[in-house]
Amino acid sequence: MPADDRTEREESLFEAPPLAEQERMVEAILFASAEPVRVAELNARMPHGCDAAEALALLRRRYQGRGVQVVKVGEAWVLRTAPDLGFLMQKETVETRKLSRAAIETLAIVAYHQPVTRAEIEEIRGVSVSRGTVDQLLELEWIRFGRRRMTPGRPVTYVVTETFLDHFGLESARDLPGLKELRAAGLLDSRPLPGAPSEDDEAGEDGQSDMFEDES
Amino acid sequence: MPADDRTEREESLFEAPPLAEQERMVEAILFASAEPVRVAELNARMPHGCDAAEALALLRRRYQGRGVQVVKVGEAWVLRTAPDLGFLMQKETVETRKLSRAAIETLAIVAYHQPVTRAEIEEIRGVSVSRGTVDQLLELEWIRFGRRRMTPGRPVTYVVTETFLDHFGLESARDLPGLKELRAAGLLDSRPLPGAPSEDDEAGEDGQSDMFEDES
Amino acid sequence: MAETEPDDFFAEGPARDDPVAARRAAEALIVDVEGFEGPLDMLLTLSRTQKVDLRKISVLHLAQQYLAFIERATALRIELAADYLVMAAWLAFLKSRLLLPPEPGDEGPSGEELAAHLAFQLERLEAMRQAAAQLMARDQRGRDFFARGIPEDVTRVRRVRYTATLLDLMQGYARIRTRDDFRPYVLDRDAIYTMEEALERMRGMIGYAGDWVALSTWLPEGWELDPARRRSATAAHFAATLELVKQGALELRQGESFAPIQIRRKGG
Repeated sequence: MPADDRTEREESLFEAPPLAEQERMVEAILFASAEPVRVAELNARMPHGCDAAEALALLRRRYQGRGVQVVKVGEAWVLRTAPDLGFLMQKETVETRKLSRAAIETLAIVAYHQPVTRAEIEEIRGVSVSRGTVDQLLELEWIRFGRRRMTPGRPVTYVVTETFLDHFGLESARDLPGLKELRAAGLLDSRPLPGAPSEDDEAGEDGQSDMFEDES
Repeated sequence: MPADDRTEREESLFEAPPLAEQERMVEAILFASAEPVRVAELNARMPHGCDAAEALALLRRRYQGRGVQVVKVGEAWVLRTAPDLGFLMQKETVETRKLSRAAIETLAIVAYHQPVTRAEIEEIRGVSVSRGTVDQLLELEWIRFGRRRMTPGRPVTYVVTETFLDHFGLESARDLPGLKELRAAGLLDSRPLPGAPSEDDEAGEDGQSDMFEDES
Repeated sequence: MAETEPDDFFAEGPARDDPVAARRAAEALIVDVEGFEGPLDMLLTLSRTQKVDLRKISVLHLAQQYLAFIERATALRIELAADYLVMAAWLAFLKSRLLLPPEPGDEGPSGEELAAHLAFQLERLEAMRQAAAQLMARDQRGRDFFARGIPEDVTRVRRVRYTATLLDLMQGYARIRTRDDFRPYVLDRDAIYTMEEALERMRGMIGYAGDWVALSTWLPEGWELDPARRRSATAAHFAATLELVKQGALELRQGESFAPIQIRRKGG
């Protein structure tokens, strides 16, 4: 057997392995990893000539309705247990530190308004954001620094991460619950106080459409 | 959905879930567990009335020939990637590094003066040659041992290899540019030392051809 | 978005325009003031007492409720964070704008515009609360779904490939050759006298060493002056001497440390 494998692998330098075999490979790689793996990395690890995306599509179909599912997180793929079986996993359940109300709201604001500056978060919540709140979210790796806003002072912005998407089982930030409705209702606009000078209005909206639209 | 699950779970207190469902459960538990799981534990974690052993047998069959296998470890069960796919779990990174100055100089001396002893290399470079440098060149298969010199101590000599010629795109070591060309290319200081006879160009080339004769 | 308002903060609210109820509400807020995340949060809570869609809210009434609360707090000498007072000042201004007709030539936004903005802020905050609740209600990793429990490490095999170009090689060689003011190419062997050479030479000369002679006088011609050459020749001849003594062809003596070494032919 091992000899056979070797031959097969050597051959694969010239010809890609059959798709069923590629599917096995994607399966093995995804099983081995607790964290999402990008298609590019799959391709890099599989023999030359493989098409990880195609093999992945097969694998997804195969795992439909199973106890384990192939899940997309951002641009990467990962296996997760089916959420309806969570009750079996008391042993594996990790007690997460309870987030404060401020932290949860700040997280939601970053997710729905990203990229968003601290000033904007404060404006939406109507209170100043404590350093600890932001730090906690950064530490959880649920938010990270985005690009600086091209407005006076060039403030940093915050965006949500792939870890965030992974934690909440989201394929992308566009899949946030109610996002469309919120946007349609104009509730994600940054609307300045009438009469108040605001240069960063334009930039804010630009940044936002950047974030969500270049994907669709 | 969650409501449904609950109903199902409550029902399951009285009636075991269908076997296909039990198989999903075993799959999820084995997947998420940090260590091999015994059948007794599977039964303990699954709803009342389940037959983990039977579900496990189904699962094993399902994973036959897949990229992942259900494997027995002692009395417990675990999911493992198929052994023939182990090569996917390696990530080879090739790092290209410049050869150190000492190695390049040593290599140049071997190339221009072969066959040459270590003592001669040291004499030409004016510093001692570390074992590591020579070993590195030997390992790269750019130099190899030549014939021993017929002088006291019978020191080994070094010559360059085919691999060396390949790497540098040379047909033979004689194609190495001579001192004249080096000088013309501005690589060699053109001012001759007072008293230093310029015939040493000739000598150089002579010496070189001398040295190569015993090879061909 | 706003169909299911969580009413975790406020119980039954008073009807509009009921001053007694307004005061009671203000008192209820005072008990709770620690629990609010700032004035906007408090306004949002107050707005729920109106039991209407946030878009139809009476901002004027809201402002009055808020100002009643501030008044009450001041009367009770409760210390409020500065932003509550800033909000109070702003709402007082808004109230006057809403109640008084605009003065001719008055610049700036109208009371209605300001009120609309406040309503927008409240609606947005409310929407974010809802969104946060929905987010947290999602299946979460480590609670509802799980990652692989025994991840297999990817072993990283790092291979280093060394490269050099022909140019590197030539430059390297040129560097050596131009070092020390261009040392001549030929191997620099002229200051070295080997033991073999010395042995050969001495064998030929042994016959003349019938009596004790200083070794130093045996050095070949041209090797006595230059120190490097003299050192090499001396060493070579001394080693050759030892070899010849071992073979029983020569005798060797030295009067004291560092005295000249003398040799003579052995036997005869």
